[in-house]
Amino acid sequence: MAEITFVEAIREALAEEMERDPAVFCLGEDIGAFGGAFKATEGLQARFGEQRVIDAPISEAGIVGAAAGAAHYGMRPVCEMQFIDFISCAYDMLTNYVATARYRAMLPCPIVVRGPSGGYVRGGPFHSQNPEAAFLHTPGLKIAYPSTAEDAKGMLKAAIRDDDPVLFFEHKYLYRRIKGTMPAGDVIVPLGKARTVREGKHLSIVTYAATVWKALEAAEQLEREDGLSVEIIDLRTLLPLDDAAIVATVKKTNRVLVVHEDTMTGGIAGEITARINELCFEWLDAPVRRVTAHDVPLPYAPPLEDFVLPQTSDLVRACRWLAAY
Amino acid sequence: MAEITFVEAIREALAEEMERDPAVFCLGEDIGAFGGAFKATEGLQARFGEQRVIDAPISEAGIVGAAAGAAHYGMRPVCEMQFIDFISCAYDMLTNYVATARYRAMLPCPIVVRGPSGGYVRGGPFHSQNPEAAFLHTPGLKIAYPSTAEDAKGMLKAAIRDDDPVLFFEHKYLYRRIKGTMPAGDVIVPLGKARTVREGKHLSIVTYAATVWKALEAAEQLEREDGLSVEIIDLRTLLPLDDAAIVATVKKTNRVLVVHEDTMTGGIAGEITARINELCFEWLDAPVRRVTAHDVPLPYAPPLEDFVLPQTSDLVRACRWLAAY
Amino acid sequence: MVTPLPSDPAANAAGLSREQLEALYRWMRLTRTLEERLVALYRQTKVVGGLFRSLGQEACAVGSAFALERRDVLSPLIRNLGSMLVKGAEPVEILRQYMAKGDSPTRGRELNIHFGDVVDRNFVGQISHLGDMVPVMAGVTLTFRMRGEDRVGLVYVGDGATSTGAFHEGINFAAVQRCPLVVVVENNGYAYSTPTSKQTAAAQLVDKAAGYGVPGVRADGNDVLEVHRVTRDAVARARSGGGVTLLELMTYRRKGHAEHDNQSYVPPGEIERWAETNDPIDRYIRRLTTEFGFEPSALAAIDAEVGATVDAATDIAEQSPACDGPDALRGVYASQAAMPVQWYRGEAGTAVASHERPAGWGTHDG
Amino acid sequence: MVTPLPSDPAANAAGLSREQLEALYRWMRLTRTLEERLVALYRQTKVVGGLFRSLGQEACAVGSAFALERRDVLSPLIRNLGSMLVKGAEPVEILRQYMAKGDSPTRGRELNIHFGDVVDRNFVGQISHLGDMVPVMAGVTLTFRMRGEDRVGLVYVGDGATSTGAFHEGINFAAVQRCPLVVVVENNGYAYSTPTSKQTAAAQLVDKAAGYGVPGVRADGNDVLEVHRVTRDAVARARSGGGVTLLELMTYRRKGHAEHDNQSYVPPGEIERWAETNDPIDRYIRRLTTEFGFEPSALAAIDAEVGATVDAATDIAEQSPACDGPDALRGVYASQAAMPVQWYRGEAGTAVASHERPAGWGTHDG
Ligand SMILES: Cc1ncc(C[n+]2csc(CCOP(=O)(O)OP(=O)(O)O)c2C)c(N)n1
Ligand SMILES: Cc1ncc(C[n+]2csc(CCOP(=O)(O)OP(=O)(O)O)c2C)c(N)n1
Ligand SMILES: [Mg+2]
Ligand SMILES: [Mg+2]
Repeated sequence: MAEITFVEAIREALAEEMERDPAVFCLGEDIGAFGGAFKATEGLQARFGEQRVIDAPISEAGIVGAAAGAAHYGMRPVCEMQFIDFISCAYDMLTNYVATARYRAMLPCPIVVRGPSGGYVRGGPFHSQNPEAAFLHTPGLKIAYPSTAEDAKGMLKAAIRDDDPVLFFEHKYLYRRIKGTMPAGDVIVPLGKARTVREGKHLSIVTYAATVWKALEAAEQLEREDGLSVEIIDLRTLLPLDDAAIVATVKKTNRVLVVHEDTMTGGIAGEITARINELCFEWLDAPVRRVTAHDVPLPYAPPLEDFVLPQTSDLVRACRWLAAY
Repeated sequence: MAEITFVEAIREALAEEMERDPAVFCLGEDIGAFGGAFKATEGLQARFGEQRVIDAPISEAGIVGAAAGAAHYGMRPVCEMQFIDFISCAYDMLTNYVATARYRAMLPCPIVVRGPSGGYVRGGPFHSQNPEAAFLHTPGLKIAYPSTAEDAKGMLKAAIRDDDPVLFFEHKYLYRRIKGTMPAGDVIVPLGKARTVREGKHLSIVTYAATVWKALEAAEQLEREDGLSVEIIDLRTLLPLDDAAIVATVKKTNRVLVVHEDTMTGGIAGEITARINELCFEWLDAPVRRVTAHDVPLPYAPPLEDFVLPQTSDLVRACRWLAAY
Repeated sequence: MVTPLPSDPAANAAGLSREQLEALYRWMRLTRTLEERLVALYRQTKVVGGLFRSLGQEACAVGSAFALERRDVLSPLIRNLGSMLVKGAEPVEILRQYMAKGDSPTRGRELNIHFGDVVDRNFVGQISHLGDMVPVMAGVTLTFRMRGEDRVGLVYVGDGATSTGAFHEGINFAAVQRCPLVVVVENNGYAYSTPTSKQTAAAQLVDKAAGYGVPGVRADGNDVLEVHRVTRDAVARARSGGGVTLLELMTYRRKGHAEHDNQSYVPPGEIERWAETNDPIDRYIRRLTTEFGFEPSALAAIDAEVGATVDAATDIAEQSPACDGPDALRGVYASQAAMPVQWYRGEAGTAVASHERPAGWGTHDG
Repeated sequence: MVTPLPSDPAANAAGLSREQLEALYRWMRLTRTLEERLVALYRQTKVVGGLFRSLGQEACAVGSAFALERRDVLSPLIRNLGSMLVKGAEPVEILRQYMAKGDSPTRGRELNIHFGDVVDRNFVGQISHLGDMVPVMAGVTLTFRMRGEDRVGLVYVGDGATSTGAFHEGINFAAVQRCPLVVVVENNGYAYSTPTSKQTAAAQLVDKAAGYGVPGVRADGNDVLEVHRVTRDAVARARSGGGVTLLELMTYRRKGHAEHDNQSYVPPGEIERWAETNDPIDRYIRRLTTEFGFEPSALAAIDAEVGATVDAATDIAEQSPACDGPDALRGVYASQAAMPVQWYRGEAGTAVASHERPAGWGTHDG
């Protein structure tokens, strides 16, 4: 099978799910004839028609609300945020209406809200965001954030079939840089399960999305230069978190670095640290440490963005610190 | 000096600041002649006029955006959310426009967004929320959440004079239940400083807002029944967090329980646990544990709400667990 | 005695059969009687949380909902209890909900009339955040259009809620997509304490219609037959592919925003004037007896019947069990039976014992 | 040769002096020349991030901003580079900003023309989230009304942005409060790839005015004098306490949403038609030379002057230093010089050494 890019994997998942289930349809800004700002839906309108690939007005709350209503009546809407940064305009609709629908009124609300997220692309403060932490404390939502093309496809299929609302973040830095070979047939990658990217015995890096790749670079450098064996866990799903996978790696290496691209304060690493503390405190031979972006809005100029975001060299230094502790 | 309630303390702070500085004005729904859903602004319009106590249409994003614009041009707007649950409608405006204003465009944006928050009042999922965690990961914002009438007044004055945007949460359960004696004169309680509610030596409870009072009940019971000496830290300001106060209590008692009314996953306790881990891991004689609401939208029926929210008995059990560890 | 009208709709001005005219009266009376019962229960502190009235507005909810088929979908707000009754909500459900009973439609999760049924009777459970139901109903009706189903939707918003961004995004979306949706602006003069003049500078809320490219109709919201007529036309337009209609129903909120509100902000005499001269039930009784040949006794019989229904429902609801705490952890996710209970619930001793530690714990240098 | 007009405004149809007529031409020419220079720099990969053009829309930005006083406040969007120039933004600022230079107005924090100056020249730095500037400008102008200052505001929104909730909440708020605000809807036919017909079902966007209770005026956005005239009237109304005006300026986006966009979605010939028959600069040149007696040579002289200005600014901007990484931690809070740098930056060894431990650490049974 030929390799395809991350964004092509997204497109394949959408096409296959729309093919499989007539209830699946796409809704978003410029996703029709134009195929979306990143071409994730390219060709879908030509193939499935204007009824199933709908160009919406610029109204994120309207789009998400409409998706919820359709989902109540048996549809499986997939909403695209042109950039995930604009999901903030649907924050009320997602946290108050969508997330609570099943609990407060027994309303089925199987929607997917997907879009390009993340930095390292000189996008500035409004085209680089990582909104996962803003939704982590909303019971009723699920949050997926894949790092490979294979997971992007398999998890998006799982998200579309999931009976609960799923926020699906696609790191735009990975869209065309990362390629993968898709398994033959209708393969689902279940939500809620982390992936061991690399086995290791001295310390563990727990991360997700684009920083998985930085963790790999760091691990290889540390193996070469320090003879350190670093295990890497890709969480893949952030809500619910895969506690079992986190605990297993802590018990194995006793040293953990939690890494994410989002800012530190209030970022997901805090929750992960708390869980490690609660579930396997006694196995820790060093404090759980975090490598994240600095606590500032993400600036756009290359030297500034590079300084603010976590780099491979930061992971290397932090791992050496943990190993030396 | 006579005792006044928490909500009267809020009103006094607003009146004194409006008296002191003509740039201060209030903006919100039904805050004028009616004095607001909880009467926090009662009498202010009669005293300061319609220009300085403005009844706004039902548009939280409009209210917060307008406040930001006014702040750019020298005003000090104080916005009321009728219930803090509706701040979610201004989430984009707060996190993208307001929080970044100074950083991205050198725009001064000294606004206060205040309103009644919290549960224990049978308010159901949309009149009981604790939104602090949703804003914790937004650099540029400050978050205040007082637990006493004295702090409510002194911190609101500090918030209004602060040159940065401040989210000011007022727990509605405390509005009329809690009284305090206001110090004479123009007394400010600075943001960013925690308060030691009760000295203790066996373990520490780190909390804020309504659960400070549950912590006190628990501490007294534990003193009586178990001879345990429990220290209580009221964080008061959640962004920025008072790391020094947190570290000091950990080093003193070596056992910490972090308590909040908000749900657990993605709640602020995660961030606090991570910081304790990073700053004073070696002083911990037990894992940092959390007592919080269960991870569900807050239901309204009394038996359900009581089951979901943290109760004094929960704090007592958790403290016994920590002490016995 | 006056000979009763034949059941032939064509036979009277309203285009309604005697049964239909009677039904409209029964629904309005049931709405008012049920709300009055709720007030009594509220005073006995049997109602948990706030109580919202639609006194004087019953014609808006009843007349509009009466224009829908069972398969059509309704999105009510707190002032639209009457519309839910018309769509099949049972008084006992509403009483249980208000009393936070364990067998209430939301099992105690939500308040007052925040509940729905999208499986059979087709009304959607509202949330508090105003305006949000408009995009939701745009999506419900988009679905019907996409699937070619002969169904329409009706969503209410208050005069105040028209200021929300969600209202704007929702009606605009529905208009562009020509969704079969009727948007009813129930203008009762106030949003909590705020008069409509402080909510918008527009001369009338129906003036918003042109900005969305949809027809707009303003009607007397206290004339149930007028409300029904304009809604029926809008529903017909939606059903025949004509898309969205914006209706503005002029009415008046005679009670406070909720039971606790003393309405200090209302100009003296305003409430009384509406009560005396423009009560929707009084007005309808006059028309029924004068234009449509109903005997006062026939209406009195309905009142008695309605009273008995509410009494019976109250007895049942009062017997209903309270909610069970642990049930609060059920139903957040489809895939999950219940959330795990917090670690510290149960006995401290067991909690400590059950906390996992490494084999060598105690000697282990953490 | 034609005798030049006197500087007396009354002396010509547009009610503008020769200097003013000339200025309008210069601003439009500068806008276009500067954007063309940016395209050149973009092709040389000296521009960081996307490049947004206003080709064919220059009259909207220039004509409207020209109606403001220096004390008045402007809120530009990405298509309104020309309006910022009129308000005093320097070409070198824009070039530095697009090239992410350390001495750019935002010190590299924000992109393209996302910057402002509320101290002296009075234009507000926009954010990407469409619609958000409308409530902000409602607040700016509310302030002027509250303080009794003789100042007005002008905010642009695109046809697409009129669909946002923020636009709705902002203009409604401003209308109710009678804020001295002019809301300019720049209708260029597209929102990225979406034609206005898929953005709204309204026949024209100006039809939204009635729904907010404000006057609405639709004008030819490619006739700079027409744009100036309608804006001047709206500004005068705002200044005299008349509140909000909604203007819809009809124009056309001849380039893609951004430089990368190939406009595959545009019907063949549409762009060419606008370019040939309805270019705002060509049209203005015709009027200047025929109606107002300008010599082509005079305009050519301005073009040369503008070219020289842009050349000079480019040279300076290219010399500007790049941003300095650690500066990224400055300016998030007023109270704080800079955010602390992350713990792992710097040497691992020192980091370990500097990590605090209890006195008895090592023996201490944690
Ligand atoms: C987004 C939002 N903001 C504020 C509120 C608080 N609130 C509840 S009802 C109400 C007034 C509603 O007025 P209107 O829309 O006219 O409906 P009515 O009560 O008159 O039927 C307000 C402000 C809310 N529920 N939602
Ligand atoms: C709230 C929001 N949603 C989506 C976007 C992405 N976006 C940027 S520009 C644009 C099109 C804007 O069209 P229009 O308002 O007509 O302005 P124009 O580009 O035509 O000047 C979109 C959808 C955004 N910036 N903000
Ligand atoms: Mg109303
Ligand atoms: Mg446009």
